[in-house]
Amino acid sequence: MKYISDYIVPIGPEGLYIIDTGKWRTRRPEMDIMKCKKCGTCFLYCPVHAVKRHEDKSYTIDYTYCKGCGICANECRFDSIEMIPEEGDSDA
Amino acid sequence: MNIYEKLAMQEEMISPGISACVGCNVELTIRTVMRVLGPNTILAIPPGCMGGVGVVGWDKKSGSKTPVFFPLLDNVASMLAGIKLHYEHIGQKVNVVAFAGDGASADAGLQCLSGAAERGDKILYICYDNEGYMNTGYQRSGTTTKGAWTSTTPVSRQGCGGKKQDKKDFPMIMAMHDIPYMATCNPAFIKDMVDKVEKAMAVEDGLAFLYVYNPCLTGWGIQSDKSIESARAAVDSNFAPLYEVINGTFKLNYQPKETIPVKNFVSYCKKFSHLNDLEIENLQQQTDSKWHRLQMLCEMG
Amino acid sequence: MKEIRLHGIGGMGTVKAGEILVHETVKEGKYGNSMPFFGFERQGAPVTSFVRLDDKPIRPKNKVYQPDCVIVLDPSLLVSANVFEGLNDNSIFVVNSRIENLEAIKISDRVARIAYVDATDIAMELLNRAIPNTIMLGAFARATGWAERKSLEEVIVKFFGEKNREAFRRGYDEVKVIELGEGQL
Amino acid sequence: MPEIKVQNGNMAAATGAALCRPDVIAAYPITPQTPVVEYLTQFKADGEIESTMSEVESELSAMSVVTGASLAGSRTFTATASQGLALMYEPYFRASTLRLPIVMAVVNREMISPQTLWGGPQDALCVRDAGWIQIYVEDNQEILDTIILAFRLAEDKGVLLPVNVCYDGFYLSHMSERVEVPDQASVDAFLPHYVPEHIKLDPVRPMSVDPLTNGYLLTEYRLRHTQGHQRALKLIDELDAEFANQFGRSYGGLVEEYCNTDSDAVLVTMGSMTGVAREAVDLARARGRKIGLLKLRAVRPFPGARVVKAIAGRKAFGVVDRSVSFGWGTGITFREIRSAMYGEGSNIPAVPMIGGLGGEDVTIEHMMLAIDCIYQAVESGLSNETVWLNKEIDIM
Repeated sequence: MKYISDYIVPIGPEGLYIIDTGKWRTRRPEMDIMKCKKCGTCFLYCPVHAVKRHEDKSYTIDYTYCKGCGICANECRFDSIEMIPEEGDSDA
Repeated sequence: MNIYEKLAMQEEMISPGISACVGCNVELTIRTVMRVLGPNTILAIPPGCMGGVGVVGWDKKSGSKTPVFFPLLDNVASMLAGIKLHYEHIGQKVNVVAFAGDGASADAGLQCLSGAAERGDKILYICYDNEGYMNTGYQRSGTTTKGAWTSTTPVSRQGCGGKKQDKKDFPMIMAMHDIPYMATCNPAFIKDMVDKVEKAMAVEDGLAFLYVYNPCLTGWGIQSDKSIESARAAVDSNFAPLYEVINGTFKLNYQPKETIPVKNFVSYCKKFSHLNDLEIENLQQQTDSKWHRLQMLCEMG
Repeated sequence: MKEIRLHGIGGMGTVKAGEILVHETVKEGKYGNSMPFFGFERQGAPVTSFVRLDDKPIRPKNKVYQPDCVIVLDPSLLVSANVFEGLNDNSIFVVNSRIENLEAIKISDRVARIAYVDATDIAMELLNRAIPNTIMLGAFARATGWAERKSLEEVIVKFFGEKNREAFRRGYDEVKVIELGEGQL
Repeated sequence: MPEIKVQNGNMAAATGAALCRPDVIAAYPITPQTPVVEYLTQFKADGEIESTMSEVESELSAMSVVTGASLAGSRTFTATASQGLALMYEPYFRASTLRLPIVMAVVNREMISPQTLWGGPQDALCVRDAGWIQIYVEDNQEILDTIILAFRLAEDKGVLLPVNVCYDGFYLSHMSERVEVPDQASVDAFLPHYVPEHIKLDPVRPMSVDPLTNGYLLTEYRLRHTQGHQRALKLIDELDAEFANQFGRSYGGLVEEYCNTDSDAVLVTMGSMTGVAREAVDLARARGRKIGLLKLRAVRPFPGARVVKAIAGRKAFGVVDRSVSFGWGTGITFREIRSAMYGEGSNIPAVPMIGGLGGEDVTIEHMMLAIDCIYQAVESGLSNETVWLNKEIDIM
């Protein structure tokens, strides 16, 4: 059904749009595959769900929306994630 | 299926790029619970952090991909009750869910929530307690811990002040409504949280209530990478224990292997940094006595 | 249009009696309205109710100030309430009272006809409760002729049950009507 | 077949609502509206209605529940009075700005202080700018009929606004009179099912309601909202005619004029006092005064054109209000009517009058005094200060 929404009621595309939160990042988490035990802790706790789980049960970090909070690095029991300062603002 | 497989399998219901603070564990909470709840859900986001960060977006462009709306600060449960009554009236099953802060739940919205709980409106109400009006700049609320700095319970230059009153024991208030299901959650205990959301979804004879203790990084002064660690400390110190109440029966869900002092939890938060030893000791005593009461309730079965 | 004021005491069915009159008149294809005087109604407090009856639609939706008939449901009100206030000329006074109570008070000279019956006594005998309203409606029907006897009886039975048929009839039959040509009792 | 019954105003409201088959009803009791809630719950208990009921804990929740249900697609009904309406204010405003076709009876009662229980439309008039349609009625038949009409009006695709049907506490709510109750089939024929096409919370088609919206867009919504009221302005008159055609009863639509074709001055009233005003007009005319009567039914949308048409060209008009516009010192509808007159360039003497506050009776004496005051203005050619009718009668 087509809704007759234009300006009748506040619904529709007038909301907030996706924010490029990747630009907020001052430090980026880098995962050391050699140290990673595929435990999934980073996957559980990433607040933006930037950690992706793959079919082989491995995990990688998608930086598109990662805000660089450092939770994954802090929670990792195997020290496999390190927070590295972002170099300049090349992607800004 | 383990928790990792389960969560990976389920669709992300909140769009990326919402403007929650860096490291916000409420963002983690809403993303997690919405994955469990799935698309057959109508979501209410009253004024508060999750409204402010853009969860009430539109059409898979931003915010929630489920139908979502802003109720008023003080009528969340009643509006949801009305929506649920409509779907019951036409015989359609839908999860009707609130994701509301402590202000909209324990303070301004308490009357409506209490009414809905008493009437047995079949809604799922999730309260994220970040101990204050964080979206408007960290003002105190009824659930702010005693002694905490907030913008309306300031600390003097001499280092005295903070909130003078005790924290309202909100999960206990809801449990005493004798609703079919009440549980406390914590973002450091994701599996426990997912289990509880599933149990709450299955409730068919009344209101289900989930209480999530969410330390607020910005408002409390916690380092962003300690977001989960500090939340875990609240549980491990028995300050915010994990328990559930199913049809009046209390059950403890987690017993710390080694209980840590409340001081350890408090030390994560700048909002407690002015507290002297006596004040911290008082918090410890209160935590101990509440923990003791909870244990007794759980022993009663 | 006939305007009626009922004086009673909370718990006697004063308001209901007024409504019954409207039900009767509407049943007969005519018009009426009935409205209680709105106070904090409680058992034992004085209650006033206003009724209008007419062959055509009734426009005023307010209190009655110049009644053509006053119905008093309890003899104590003869002393405690101003039952003659605003009375129209040639009006009818229907009262639950023994003759002695009437003799003790000054009847307004605007009253042209008095109808009295000891309704409390009949109510206690028939209903075992001091609810005189259906008996007084019988007295009213006889004294005024403004309500169809059969029709009113049916409405009463419908609202209050079969026991009240007898109450209504006793009121109708036992009421004593005095014409006051010269304002004398 | 319609049925002739004796009903008080609250029963007429409950009956009217029941005939409209609302899906969800939520209401909280408050004097003098309480019996509406009791009657509806009894209907439900007796299986006479299929509506889902919610026994809410406050008026805030009553309005919130019907708002939620309406957002999900239900036809909804509620009722309140005075302090209850005040408690509802937050979701009340929102129901109109979300364009939800809720129908709510307001059993007009004064606002405290002082503590009062009795009638007066101050409650609803105070929220006349909260975006709802407000219609005020004169008798119990009109209550029942207007509630049926209100759902048609509210759900019209060009209107999509909530409607208040307002009637005086006690004078109508507790007064019993003859009411013709239409049969269900004819109401069904007049009032089709409600199918929301502008807003609906439904997982089948997700939408977000009330995303944070800037002033530029909010302006567009307000503009469309006022257009809804403009549409209602036409539709209220049209529906009155359609209703009359089907049910044989007409109320004049936005306003009703009585003895006004040849009048040289106009008395304006609203609500239950109008009946006494009709008697007064007849009496004054018998005494040689060519007074006309204008009964205001719609306050929102305000029927400016019809008011002007009924008053313009006369020598004076007066308004008896059962409300106070603080700061103006007159009644509330007086200001509205005077604004409408001025807008049309008509500046005839105007007499503001206030009577019947707090449920005081507006009697034939008051109305005759009101007519006298209007004719004083006719003679002097000057507008008056506010006449407080009950006080004047006391002095006399």
